[in-house]
Amino acid sequence: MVEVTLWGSLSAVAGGKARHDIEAKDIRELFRKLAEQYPGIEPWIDRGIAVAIDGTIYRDTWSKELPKDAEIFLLPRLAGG
Amino acid sequence: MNFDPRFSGRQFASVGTRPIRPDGVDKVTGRARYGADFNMAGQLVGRVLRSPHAHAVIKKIDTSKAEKLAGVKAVITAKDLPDLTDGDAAMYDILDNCMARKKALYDGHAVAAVAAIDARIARQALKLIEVEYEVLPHVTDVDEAAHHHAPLINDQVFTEGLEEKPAKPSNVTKRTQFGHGDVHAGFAKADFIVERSYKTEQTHQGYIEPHACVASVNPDGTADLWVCTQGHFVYRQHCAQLLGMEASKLRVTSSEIGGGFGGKTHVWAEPVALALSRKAGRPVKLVMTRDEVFRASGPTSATSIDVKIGARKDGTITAAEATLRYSCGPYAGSWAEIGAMTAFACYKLENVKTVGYEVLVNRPKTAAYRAPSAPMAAFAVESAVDELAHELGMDAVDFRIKNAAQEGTRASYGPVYGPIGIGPTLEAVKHHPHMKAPLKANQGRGMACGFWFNFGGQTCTDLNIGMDGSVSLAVGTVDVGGSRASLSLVAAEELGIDYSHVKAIVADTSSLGYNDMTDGSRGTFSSSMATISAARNAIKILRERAAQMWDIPVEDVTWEKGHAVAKGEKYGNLSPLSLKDIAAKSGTTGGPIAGHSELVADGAGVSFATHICDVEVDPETGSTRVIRYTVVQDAGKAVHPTYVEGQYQGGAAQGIGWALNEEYIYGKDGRLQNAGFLDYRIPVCSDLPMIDTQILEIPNPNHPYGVRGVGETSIVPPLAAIANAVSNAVGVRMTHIPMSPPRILAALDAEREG
Amino acid sequence: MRYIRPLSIEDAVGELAKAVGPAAILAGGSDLLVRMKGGFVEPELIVDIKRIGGLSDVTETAEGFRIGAAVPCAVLGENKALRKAWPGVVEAANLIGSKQVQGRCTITGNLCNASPAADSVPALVAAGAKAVVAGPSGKRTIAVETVPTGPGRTSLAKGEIVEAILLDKRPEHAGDAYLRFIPRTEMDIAVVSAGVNLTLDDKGAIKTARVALGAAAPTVLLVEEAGQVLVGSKLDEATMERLAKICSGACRPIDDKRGTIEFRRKVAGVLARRVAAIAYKRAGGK
Amino acid sequence: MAGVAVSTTINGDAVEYLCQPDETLLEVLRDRLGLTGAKEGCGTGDCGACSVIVDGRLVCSCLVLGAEAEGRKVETIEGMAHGDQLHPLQQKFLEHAALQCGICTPGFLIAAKDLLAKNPSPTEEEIRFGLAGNLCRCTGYDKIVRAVQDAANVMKGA
Repeated sequence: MVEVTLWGSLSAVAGGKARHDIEAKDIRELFRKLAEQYPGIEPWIDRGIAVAIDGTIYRDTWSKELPKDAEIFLLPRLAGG
Repeated sequence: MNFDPRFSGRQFASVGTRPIRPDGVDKVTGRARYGADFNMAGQLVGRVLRSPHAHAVIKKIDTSKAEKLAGVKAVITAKDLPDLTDGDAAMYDILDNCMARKKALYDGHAVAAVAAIDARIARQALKLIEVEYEVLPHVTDVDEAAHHHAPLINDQVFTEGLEEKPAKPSNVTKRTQFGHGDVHAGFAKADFIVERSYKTEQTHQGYIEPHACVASVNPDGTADLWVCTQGHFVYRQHCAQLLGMEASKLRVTSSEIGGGFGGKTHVWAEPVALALSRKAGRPVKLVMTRDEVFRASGPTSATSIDVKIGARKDGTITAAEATLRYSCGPYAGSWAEIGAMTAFACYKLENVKTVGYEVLVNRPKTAAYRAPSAPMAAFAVESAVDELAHELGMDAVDFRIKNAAQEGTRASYGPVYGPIGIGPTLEAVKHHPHMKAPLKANQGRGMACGFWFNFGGQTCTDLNIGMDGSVSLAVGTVDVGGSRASLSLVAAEELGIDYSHVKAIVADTSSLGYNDMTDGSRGTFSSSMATISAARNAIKILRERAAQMWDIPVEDVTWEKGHAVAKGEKYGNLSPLSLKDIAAKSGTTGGPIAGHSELVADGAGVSFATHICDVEVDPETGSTRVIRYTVVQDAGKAVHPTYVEGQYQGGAAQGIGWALNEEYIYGKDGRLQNAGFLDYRIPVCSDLPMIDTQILEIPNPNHPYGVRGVGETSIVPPLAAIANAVSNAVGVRMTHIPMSPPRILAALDAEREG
Repeated sequence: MRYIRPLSIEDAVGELAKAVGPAAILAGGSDLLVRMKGGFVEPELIVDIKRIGGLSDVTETAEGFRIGAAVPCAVLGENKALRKAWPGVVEAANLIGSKQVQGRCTITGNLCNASPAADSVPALVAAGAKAVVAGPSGKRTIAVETVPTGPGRTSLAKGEIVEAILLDKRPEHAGDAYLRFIPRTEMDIAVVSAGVNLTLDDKGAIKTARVALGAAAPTVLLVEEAGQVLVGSKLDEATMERLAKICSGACRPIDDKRGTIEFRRKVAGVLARRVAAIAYKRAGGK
Repeated sequence: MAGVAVSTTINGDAVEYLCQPDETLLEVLRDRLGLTGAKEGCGTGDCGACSVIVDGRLVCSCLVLGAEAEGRKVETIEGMAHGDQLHPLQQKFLEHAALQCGICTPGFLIAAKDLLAKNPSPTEEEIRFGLAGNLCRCTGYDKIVRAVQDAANVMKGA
């Protein structure tokens, strides 16, 4: 079980709740479980969600494992210049 | 692939040195080939017809006269670029931006295009295309557009991110929110509160090379595209999707690129060139004029930002809040969102809230510009922070040090920071001699901080070792400012050979696996990671070959300083084999030696900078000159320090231009009035002083050498640093960027008149 | 479209006079080629006047200087005698565009292009320069300020060419100067500008004065009242204030991408003061 | 539109070409003669990327007609090095990393060559104003100015 925090706008489509306890071993499973629970999240995942694990932002490494005691924060995927 | 990206704290032999770049001689002799320097036999000239209206329904386009003109080989409109985006809203916007479908949404929006045997005939043909417009009311100002009575740019847009779906459409496409704690409670604890509104005008990346491409579509459906881009793989995807082609049949070659800064991250005219070539059956060269670059490529957002920050007497910030409105052009974007994330990223805040609003306007589609959205937010926040320090009677640097984020701080955008550089840059500034240098009358000093995320992303690299022991490195991230030198250094470092034996090139889309763009300061971070991985894979093969040559088990062979070394007492008589020795025998030990790497370079390290700036203001004219400038920034690890300095200096210079003179100026008719380098005033050589730099190296734990990105952060602090310097010089707080002479003089006059 | 390169002024005038469609004179080309590139003009005849005898020379005569219509501004800056006699005119000419543009642009072109913001024109007007006009009915010499009649419009008739600019020989105790305001340090068009030309009497009081403003009205302004206020003074503070006030008041500027009405008015006065002080010093005043 | 026959000298070589009356020297160099070292950044004389030297004068080739080159001597970036020997300015630009994207570099080198020919010992301010007609968006000019200073020193010593 990991505790995941969603940024403001995403929490609006996740039942208005920012914090979620989810049983997930990696980013892929986290996204799948979130989408199962809140179908409204799916288009956001398609558009891109970045996952901060202990402050380090992962954008594409869906195989990244989620350590039990890690700080996990979902963020929008951004554009750069 | 078992690549370990963790920082290892090694000693460097090549990394950190400053050799001459591999593409240098071509560039000082005029031989380097940029977008417009390439030609194909039988090529036609493509030209685009653009809307003179800011907002108009396209009722009818008659191309028949143009088609009849001798020498015209193809005329296209939106009909020739049918919608194949299959519900992908972002791609549909790109398509509509390449060629207006129902409405022209800004002055300069493409409505038709021609291909002709020369430029004169193409120009004539454009004049023969008859477009019937129904002109609609327009809006170009971000605040006016956000107003409920503003002309609607897209009546299908209902603001996202609100608790309830709104009943009426609006130009505000999205609301986003970030933060934590309780700002109301925080402000209640504050002894001092600063609250102000700020505006920044729209600026352009101002790359000196206009967009240019040569497109050639063959009758069998295969095609070639030569183009200046920050990401040829992304251009391939976009073009293939928009034209209904298989990606593998479209080979995109990135030319040398004459600057991008975010502006060459998505397609503008390339699908048009391909569609023209497809229709004409001949290659088409399409080069934008400077006027077109300004009117119809992607500048940054204009913004309107409200900031409120409160602090206790002891200098602790108790709460911080910002509302940010960013213009997106006529298509939805996420620009305010990034502003909302970056605004307070430098600080340790218990209570923080930022809200972003994305606003549609009748201006060109906003594109990324170097740390997109961050400079405007930093301008507003760092101006307010300075003012608050002043009210508290605290030194501006000390106040920031007291409130700076550090390892373990929850960032205002959500996660908790690892090791970061904001504190060290502030300490370096505090002790920098620049801070103690004397100032004269009408001179003032300002400082400000800046933050940028930095990105990684999909990356693919090939490293081939020739029989003579020299190394060809093929990367897929476009080199926008010397990365081939940095990546050659990294290959040399990892292999343990001299830099002079490595030659890096940027491979085309048919020669290498997919690579994300060179954006988000990712070029050196990502491709160096992939290069290290490729080199390690090559070393594995080199060890195997040495083992063969020695006829010993590969487990007994290690790689040290460019040599295979047989480990153990029993091999005492075996001299190490150099990479060159092994390469020379490769033909009989198993053939070519190469290392490949495909990876997602994730874990880019966030980056912070603090800038110091001295200005002199002429109180009678409002003219401002930057007389001294210092950049302090964390690079993680500077692979080629000279080019890192170059990034710091270039970002500062762009920021200085933005702060003082650069802006898009629209007339009441919604037309851009300054679409050229004469009146869109980027800094010239005599406008600037030398720009001093100090590179800090706080290793990124997620890169073998500790590399963070360096390209973007340097444009974040200048707007505020200069505004703070002007305030300290002449006592007026400038809240509108650019601080052009008329704005400063008006502010001074208002101050003098009380 | 035709490009011709006549060798005499008569041939040039003849070609221009008989041209059916729009015709353009090419000297430096720094305005013409920009306008052609932008599609604002499409001449059917381009008359390159650079091979016409004498048009590329600066000559010192008994009356002063004759600057041929095809002399690039960079050449003016390299002419020591001209720089000494008319430093204000030369510094104005050397502010147009970049070094690259300097190698091509001419003060005659700057005058005939008739931009209200032309840098060399306020200095020429202040200097009392004259233009030698060649045309189908012969030659005439006119004050430079009578050439532009509005933005992009001149008093020249069809077939007429300004073949030279004349500057008087300088008396003792004379000085001129030009200043403009631009947002950057180089490469901009003047937001507002001022030229002043003075002569002093033996005691250092101003004997004659001409003050001209650029980018302050549809054409360059010769502000006679500003000149009058200087006469008899040694640029004391009260005179300077009156000068600034008169110049600000004389402006009839517009709001545009380069500046506001308010800004132009104010800075016209500021520049007039500053430029008068420079001209006064150059004339030997203390 | 009648073509204009032009005989000129480019980088010391006699060259003949036919061009349209409204064709710029920049277009002729790039599109007719294959000399693509001069770049079009603006086409209006505001960026200096197309700088060439005509009869000893630094000009923007976008503001010169191809027809005007008749009988002139044109110098472009392609003629700056002597064989395989780079001009000191070219060498110093490389050593100082005075280029990032490099699109402005040919124009800067030509302008700097002209500057040093007229003023072999320029001050920093003279370099900055002397090169103000050349826009660079990457470097902030710092390393360009230093490269020109260094090249001036080398050339004086030579």
